[in-house]
Amino acid sequence: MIDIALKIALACVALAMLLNLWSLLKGPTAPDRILALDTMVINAIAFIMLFGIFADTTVFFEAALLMAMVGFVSTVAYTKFLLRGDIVE
Amino acid sequence: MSMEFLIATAIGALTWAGIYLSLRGRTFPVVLGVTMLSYAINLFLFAIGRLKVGAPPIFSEDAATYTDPLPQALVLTAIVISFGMSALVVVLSLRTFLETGTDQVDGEPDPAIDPLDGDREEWIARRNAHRIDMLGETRP
Amino acid sequence: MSLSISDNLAASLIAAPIMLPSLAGTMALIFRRRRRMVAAGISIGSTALQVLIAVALLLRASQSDPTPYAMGDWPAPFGIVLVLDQLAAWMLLLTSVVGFAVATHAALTKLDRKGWNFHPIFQFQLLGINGAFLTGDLFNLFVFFEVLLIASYGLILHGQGARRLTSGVQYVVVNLTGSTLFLVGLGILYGVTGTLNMADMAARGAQLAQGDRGLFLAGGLVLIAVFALKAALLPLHLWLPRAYSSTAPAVAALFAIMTKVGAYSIIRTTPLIFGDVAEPILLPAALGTIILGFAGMLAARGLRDMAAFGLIGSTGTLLVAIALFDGDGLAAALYYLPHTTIAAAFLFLTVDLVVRWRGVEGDAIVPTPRFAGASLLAFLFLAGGVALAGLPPLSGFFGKLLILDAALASPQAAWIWGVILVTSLIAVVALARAGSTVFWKHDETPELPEDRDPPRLVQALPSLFLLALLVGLTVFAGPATRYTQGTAAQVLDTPLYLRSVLGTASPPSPTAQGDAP
Amino acid sequence: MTTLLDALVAFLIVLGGAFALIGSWGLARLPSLMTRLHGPTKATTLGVGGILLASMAWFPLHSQEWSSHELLITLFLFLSAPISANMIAKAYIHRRFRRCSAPEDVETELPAPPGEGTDWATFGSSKFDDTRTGRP
Amino acid sequence: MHRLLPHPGLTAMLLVMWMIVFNSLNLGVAILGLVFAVLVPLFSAPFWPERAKLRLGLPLVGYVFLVLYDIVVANFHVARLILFKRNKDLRPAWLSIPLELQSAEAITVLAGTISLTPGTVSVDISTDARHLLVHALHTDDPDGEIAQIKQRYERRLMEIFA
Amino acid sequence: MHLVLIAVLPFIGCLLLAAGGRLSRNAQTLVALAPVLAGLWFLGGTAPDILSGSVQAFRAEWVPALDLAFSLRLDGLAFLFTGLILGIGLLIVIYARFYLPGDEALGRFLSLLLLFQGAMVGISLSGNILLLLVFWELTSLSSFLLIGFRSGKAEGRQGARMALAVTGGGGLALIAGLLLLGHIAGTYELGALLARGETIQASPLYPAALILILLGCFTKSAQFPFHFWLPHAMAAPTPVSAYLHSATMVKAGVFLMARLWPVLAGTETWFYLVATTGLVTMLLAAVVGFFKQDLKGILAYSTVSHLGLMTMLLGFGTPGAAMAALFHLLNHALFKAALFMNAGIVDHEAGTRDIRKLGGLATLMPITATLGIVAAASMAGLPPLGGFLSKEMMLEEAAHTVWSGQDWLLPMLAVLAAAFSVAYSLRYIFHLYLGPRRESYPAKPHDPPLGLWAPSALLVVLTILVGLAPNTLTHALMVPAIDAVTGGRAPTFHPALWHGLTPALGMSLVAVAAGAFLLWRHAGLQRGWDVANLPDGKALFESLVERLVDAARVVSDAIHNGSLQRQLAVLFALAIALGAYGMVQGGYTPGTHETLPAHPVAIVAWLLLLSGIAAVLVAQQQRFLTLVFISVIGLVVSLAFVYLSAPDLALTQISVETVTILLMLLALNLLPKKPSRLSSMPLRLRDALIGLAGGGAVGFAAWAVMTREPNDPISTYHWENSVSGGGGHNVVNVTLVDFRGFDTFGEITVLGIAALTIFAMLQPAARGAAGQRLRAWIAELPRSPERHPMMFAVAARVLLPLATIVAIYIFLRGHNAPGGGFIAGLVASIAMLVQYMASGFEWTDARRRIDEHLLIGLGVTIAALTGLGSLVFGAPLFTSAFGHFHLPLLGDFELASAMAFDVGVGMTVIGAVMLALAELSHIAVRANKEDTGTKAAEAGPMDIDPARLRETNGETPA
Ligand code: NA
Ligand code: NA
Repeated sequence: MIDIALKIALACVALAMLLNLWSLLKGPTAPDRILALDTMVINAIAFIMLFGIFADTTVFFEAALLMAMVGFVSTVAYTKFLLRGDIVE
Repeated sequence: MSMEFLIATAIGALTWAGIYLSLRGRTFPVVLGVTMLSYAINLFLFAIGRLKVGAPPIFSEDAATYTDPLPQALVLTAIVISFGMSALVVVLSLRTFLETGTDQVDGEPDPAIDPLDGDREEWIARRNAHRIDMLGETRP
Repeated sequence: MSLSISDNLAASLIAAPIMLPSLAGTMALIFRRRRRMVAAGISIGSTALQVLIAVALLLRASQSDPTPYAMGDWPAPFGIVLVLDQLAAWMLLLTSVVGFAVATHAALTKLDRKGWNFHPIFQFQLLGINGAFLTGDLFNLFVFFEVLLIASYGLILHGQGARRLTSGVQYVVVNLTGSTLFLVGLGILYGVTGTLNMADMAARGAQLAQGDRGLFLAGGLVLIAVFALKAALLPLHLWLPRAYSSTAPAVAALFAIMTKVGAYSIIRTTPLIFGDVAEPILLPAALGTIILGFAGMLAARGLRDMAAFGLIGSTGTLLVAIALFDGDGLAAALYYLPHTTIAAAFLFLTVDLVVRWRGVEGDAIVPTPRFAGASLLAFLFLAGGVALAGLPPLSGFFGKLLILDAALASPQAAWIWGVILVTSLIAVVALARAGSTVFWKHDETPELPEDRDPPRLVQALPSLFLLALLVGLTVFAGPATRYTQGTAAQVLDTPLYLRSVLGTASPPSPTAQGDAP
Repeated sequence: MTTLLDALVAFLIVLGGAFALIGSWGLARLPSLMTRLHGPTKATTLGVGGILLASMAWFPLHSQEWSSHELLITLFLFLSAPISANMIAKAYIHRRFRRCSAPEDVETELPAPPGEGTDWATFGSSKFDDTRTGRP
Repeated sequence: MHRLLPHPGLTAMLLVMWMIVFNSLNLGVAILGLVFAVLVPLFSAPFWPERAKLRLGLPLVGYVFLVLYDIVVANFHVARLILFKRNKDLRPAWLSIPLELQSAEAITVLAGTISLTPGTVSVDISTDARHLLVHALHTDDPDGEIAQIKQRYERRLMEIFA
Repeated sequence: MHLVLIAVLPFIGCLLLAAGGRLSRNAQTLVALAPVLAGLWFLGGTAPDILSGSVQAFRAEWVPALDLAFSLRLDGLAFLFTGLILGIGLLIVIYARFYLPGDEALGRFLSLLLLFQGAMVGISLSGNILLLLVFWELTSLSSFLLIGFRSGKAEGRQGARMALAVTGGGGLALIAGLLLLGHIAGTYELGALLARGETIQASPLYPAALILILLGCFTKSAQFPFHFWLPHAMAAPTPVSAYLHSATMVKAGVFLMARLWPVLAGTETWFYLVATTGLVTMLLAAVVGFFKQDLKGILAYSTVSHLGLMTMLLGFGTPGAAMAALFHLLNHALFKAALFMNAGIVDHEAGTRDIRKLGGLATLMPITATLGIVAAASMAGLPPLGGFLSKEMMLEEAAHTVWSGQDWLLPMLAVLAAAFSVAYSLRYIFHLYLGPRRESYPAKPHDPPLGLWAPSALLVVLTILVGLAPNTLTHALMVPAIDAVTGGRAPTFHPALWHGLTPALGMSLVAVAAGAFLLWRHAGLQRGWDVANLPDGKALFESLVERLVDAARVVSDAIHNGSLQRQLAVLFALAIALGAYGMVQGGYTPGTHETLPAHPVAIVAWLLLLSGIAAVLVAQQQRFLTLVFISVIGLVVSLAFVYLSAPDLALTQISVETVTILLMLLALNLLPKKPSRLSSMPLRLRDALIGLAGGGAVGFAAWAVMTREPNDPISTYHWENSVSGGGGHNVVNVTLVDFRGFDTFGEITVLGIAALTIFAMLQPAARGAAGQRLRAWIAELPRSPERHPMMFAVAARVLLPLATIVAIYIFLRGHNAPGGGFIAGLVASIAMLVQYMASGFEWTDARRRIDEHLLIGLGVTIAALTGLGSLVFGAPLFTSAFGHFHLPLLGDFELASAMAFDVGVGMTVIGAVMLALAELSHIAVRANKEDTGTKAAEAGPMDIDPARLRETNGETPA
């Protein structure tokens, strides 16, 4: 049962990431693209968790954790760049 | 399609783009190219340990199979080194641009748009005429 | 393996050329806020000690087979081993003496105060070079390549200025790309042989299935391309002239050794691992390098350019000898190698003094007003020119004789002789033109500027030290060539190297090793 | 019991996947950035949340080890998602409205804050003016 | 005590985090965790100069569960909007929410809550820090929405950040 | 041992003089005389032995690898030549003392002179032909310095350079020739080599060796067409000319031909090459000399001509001719040295060397005139002087030498040459000394002091005596020399003024008559000569060199045009080509390793990656966009690492990615955004093709490796020993900190240096041109006035401690699970960077407690000390130790020394990342310190701070 659920969920996430790619390429504004990227990172986290269940291992947990932390940092940096040009001032 | 095929083509594509970009005439694409190349090379080094799914190199007695840990260690070292190098290149190209007013690296004189020569108003006008939209947005 | 502490220390001396500059570098960094003299003192002291250590290692190496030193007590090929043999010891000694001269020169001319962190980076530079010479592991060689490269980036940019930065970008990017290629080659080799240890790779390479051999050679040749890039072998030399002529000449003096790292790597890996596949490629490239290098000398408009091209040319000469890949050629190369390195370093240091003392035109080959110290500089320049062109009475002459002699056995002997001799003439013409213009011809119109360095004779001491080394290499050419003959024999004795490093001539199996010590 | 729990886990997994997809679908189809912003910052949060819950439930069930790591990821997401959204929105209004001038956008005009002499932080700081706002 | 524990709440939170992250209730882990939970705030305190007045207690827990509940509910709501509402039928709105909360931390939590619960996103704060700009995906009653936010979240936060 | 002293003494004298710069002129002269006198003394000591026909030798090993020994050999030939060098050297030293004006550096001059003398003696005494080469090249060098002694004059510099280029170049040919010769003979030792003439002449390499050696000799001895350097070397002070061009340097070529005569001469090749060259040179130079107006120019061409004479004689290949050559060597040295000194005196006293401005000096400076006239007569070959004797011998030999079947040709040309020789000699006599006095001279001529004329007087006396009593004086000296060359095959040496009515006498008379006739018709001939304006060797040489330089510049500038693109393109193309070559050489069979089926999610990721790459390429110009797209690539790569069992890699990739993006954004802000100048279409096509080849090659290599069975990799050992030997379950981490900890040590060093370099680079960026550009910089995008948004600032406060805890956790578990010092360091740095972003550089930096330099230094030191620590335990460097401990309350835990190492890693990472990024992040601020810096400093951690706002508004916080 879980296997099937995982397959469905993985398919959803994969599809979601393709949609994100579409949004990313489409834009049209820079914030749109940043948003798409941010979403893609979150979907990637979902993927990692699903894969962890699938592979029966917690070994990838830190990867997800780090991605959560670090995806945020890039997003903030990109937006800060749009707002100010200078990300550290 | 096999995983190996996907990885090999990905490496090939990254290398291609990396080489192409690093052969452009200005520092920024060159830096991009170098970055692409280091992605390619990290994947490549990793791949030479052969691919395995779900067999991370964390030792346990009952592990039936494990992936080759050595290439991973090598990639880690390579990532760190290439990070240091990229940081240096980025800063160096910025620094060079600031010092010389040009970021051309193709050995040809640059039709420089340099704030240090000429009238400031004129410079601003020229710069605006030449500026391109780095965000890829169409301006209203 | 457990040893008494004193035995252990003695054995660990092999690692001293790496650990000492590392500690000296970090100490210089930590104490950098104190008076700068401290950093300089640490740096010079460290290089002086490195000379002594190198001498000790040379004596040790000349009395024994290649000696492995297992880092972390992990036996070869599973851990990283350093290998001390005659070749490594020879290179270490060379590095340490050049390093000593340059560190002293930098301190005496206050070059180290023209920017930040000169001495720490300088020490790390030596660390990288020494490491590259000592390691018996291909990936570790990559790491040391990176150490020496990144430090060289720091040094090459030291003091900065637009020209230095512009050429610095190119130097850095090209070498970075070289590093990428290094990893490609290395990756292929690991993928095919399953090992990183040079000796093990040699053993496994010899046993490869036929279908694997292409990949193995491809990896090897890519590595050789990288080494050729470091050695500035035609057509991969393009990065060198600008980089070396726009950096501080004293830094360029140290960098004379950098091209030799490439040459060393070719000597180390090619006969051992890849066999004769590179031979037909290397020789023509080396000949071209000589021609272009010395033609560049003739074309040079400044003394620094001239020295840089001279370095390319003389490295080309060296590579011709290496490309012979036989005992005589290698012995000749190994005698010529320290000569050309020291000569180039010496010339760069001299040019540095010219730039400092002359002031007005920097290093441009144009007449200038008479300036104090000119006759000493003229003498030094003459000696440098004599050395670089390979004229008697300095060691370069013997080096060239040895190379020509060794080349007689080659089917390309006529080419080699012709190129080496004709280019020597070009070098002579170029050096005579430059020297007579700079030192003999006087332009009485311009005033000497106030801001030039007043000549301090003590600043010439490091140059004179290098000159003395050249004289020493001349006078003791007999023992030196005996040593290089022994070294060449050792380098070419692959079974000996394998036995010494692996304890067996066949690759040890990783599974049969049992538990760790 | 196990089957029930399995079913729950399976449900959470599918739910998570579905919400991830819906969020991204929203991102792809909604008409303007401000509306698009609602998709991912919410649906994806629950999407990942569902999967994290599933993961927390699954490991004690199947591996005889319990797992609380997921809580930490949730914490980070909950901390970061609003900030990300906030910053993206700020960037957007900065570029789009630059003080209320976006005629072609589907958005309604941005209201000014009611206070006297105040503005939204993105458009005017209370403390000092930037001399180099970059308008050449 | 203040100097040793600049942010007791933070220390507690870090300790909990430590246990979570180590996935363990082991005493050794806890002791080590305590050490770091004390040390780390000491290092980070200069970057958080004010003492946040946070009441750790039932209202906080209640608030957390309230928000979680709202997130779940509203997620379905938004999912419906995304899936079934045509773009032209969407009625997005800008909401300008007057603020009574006075500390940066409290306002941030409110703004965060608003963003986390579906359908609304906090966009900006006014330069006098008295209004929060919020964007709603779809609302027919902007004032009602504002009132609900103030009543449901801000009021509770006023208690928590007393 | 005396041999060694003879060879070494001049060098010692040279060094003494170089060191004794402050001595008086007389003292310097004495110091210079001492080694010469001593040398003569020692040489004299060997005379009884050598002149009785024996050979003295000395040998010390030097470079056995080359068969190069410090081997000296004194036989009759060497004795003669050494004697000449030292004897005339002695006179020259005295002459120079009086000749050189007081303001010229006599000490330096004499020092160089002795250096040169030493080199010449070395050539003469070398018993090893490689050693001879050393001295040979040394003469070129030292003569370069001597000729250029008066470096202020363009003529001096050019003359010196030309001499060096020609003789040095010839020397290089000689190197080749002698190496070949030694190779053929199997020895470089002269003694042995001289006995192997047959072997040598039978060798197929003989012609090559011969030509190369002759090139050396001809250039040195100024044989046509290499003669042009010699007249221009006359720019040197006269003592130099007198020395170099009479007895020594130019004779070196003749000497070497004589030295190797036993093994090289006698073949037809030898005859035609050497005799013809000598003949042509003798004739041409005599003609040219006749038309020269400069006294030293006349003498110079005369020298060339006489050298041609000797060369020709040696070229004949007969013992008799060789004998004549050697005898002329002696005679020429005597009269030519005297003549050069004589011309020098005229120059010195009359103020010019232009023969057109002189004349009638006989009465004004009678001593000088007498000496000059006698010496010139000897040069003309007039009896009863030494010159006559050897010229007679030459004509005698020429008379019966057949050149290519023509028995009249050689004698006729020899007579013609002799006629011109007589002509210029007589011109020297008549146009300089005899004839009417002039109204005025550039200076008032008078005889010089004794010191200046005595040396030449001695030589003149000698040339007279040799003419009068040749046997008595020269027999003992010449015969051993002749024997040394001819091996005793020469006819009896019996020089005499009168041999009866020989053809030579007739030829000689014809020559004298013709010479006198030529002088009589000089004015007309000179006009013709001037009109003919024959090409000047020097001009040709100079223009050749200039053209060479120009060509070199064109080529070098074209190749080294400073284009990075070219460098990279060459590198890529070459590496690809070499790799392909290796593949072809070694052969390839497809692998048999089973492949993994691609999961659909993997295919999606693959599509994402390819799209990302394509997007980057398409959006090249839109720099911000490219960074966003690069992030996609980074994300997919991280996911690939997760999926393919590389958690450590994923963690590292994720965190490095972020730092890199931050870095690029920081730089992007200040980099120019003008459009790239697009490369031309062919260039882009080229690059795309190189890229395609490279991508294809690397992709193929990856495929080829992945699809073959692993070759028993050494990592099996790592897997098996990770826990038992390294004390950790995470094999990757154990590899990093233990098995290959040494790599990691190098790696953190790299990182540290990178940061230090970045720091050093950015420190001066606020000054100079860079600072000006920074201040003139205008933001690309419109900027929001808000610097530090409140919500972000608050989040950063929370994130910092949270992330720090995560970093600690990641660090602690690294040995057994994915993580470790590097990743932990990156996480901590990122948290800190977030703080910088949120609240600004100034505010954050003011609250930072530790210096990044120190962190780097300490980090590397800790790692190094951990490595060194194992020494104390008798284990090699970087040997790790670990143990399991049990403490009450805490329970079981493990400590490993590798963790200390990892601490060093982490510290270095934090230090390096922070140093680099923090420094980069505020260069603009530093450049603008005056207008924004202070404001930023007084700003708080957030722009809109509700609490502070209310406070300033007078509200009390609730
Ligand atoms: Na590492
Ligand atoms: Na909301």
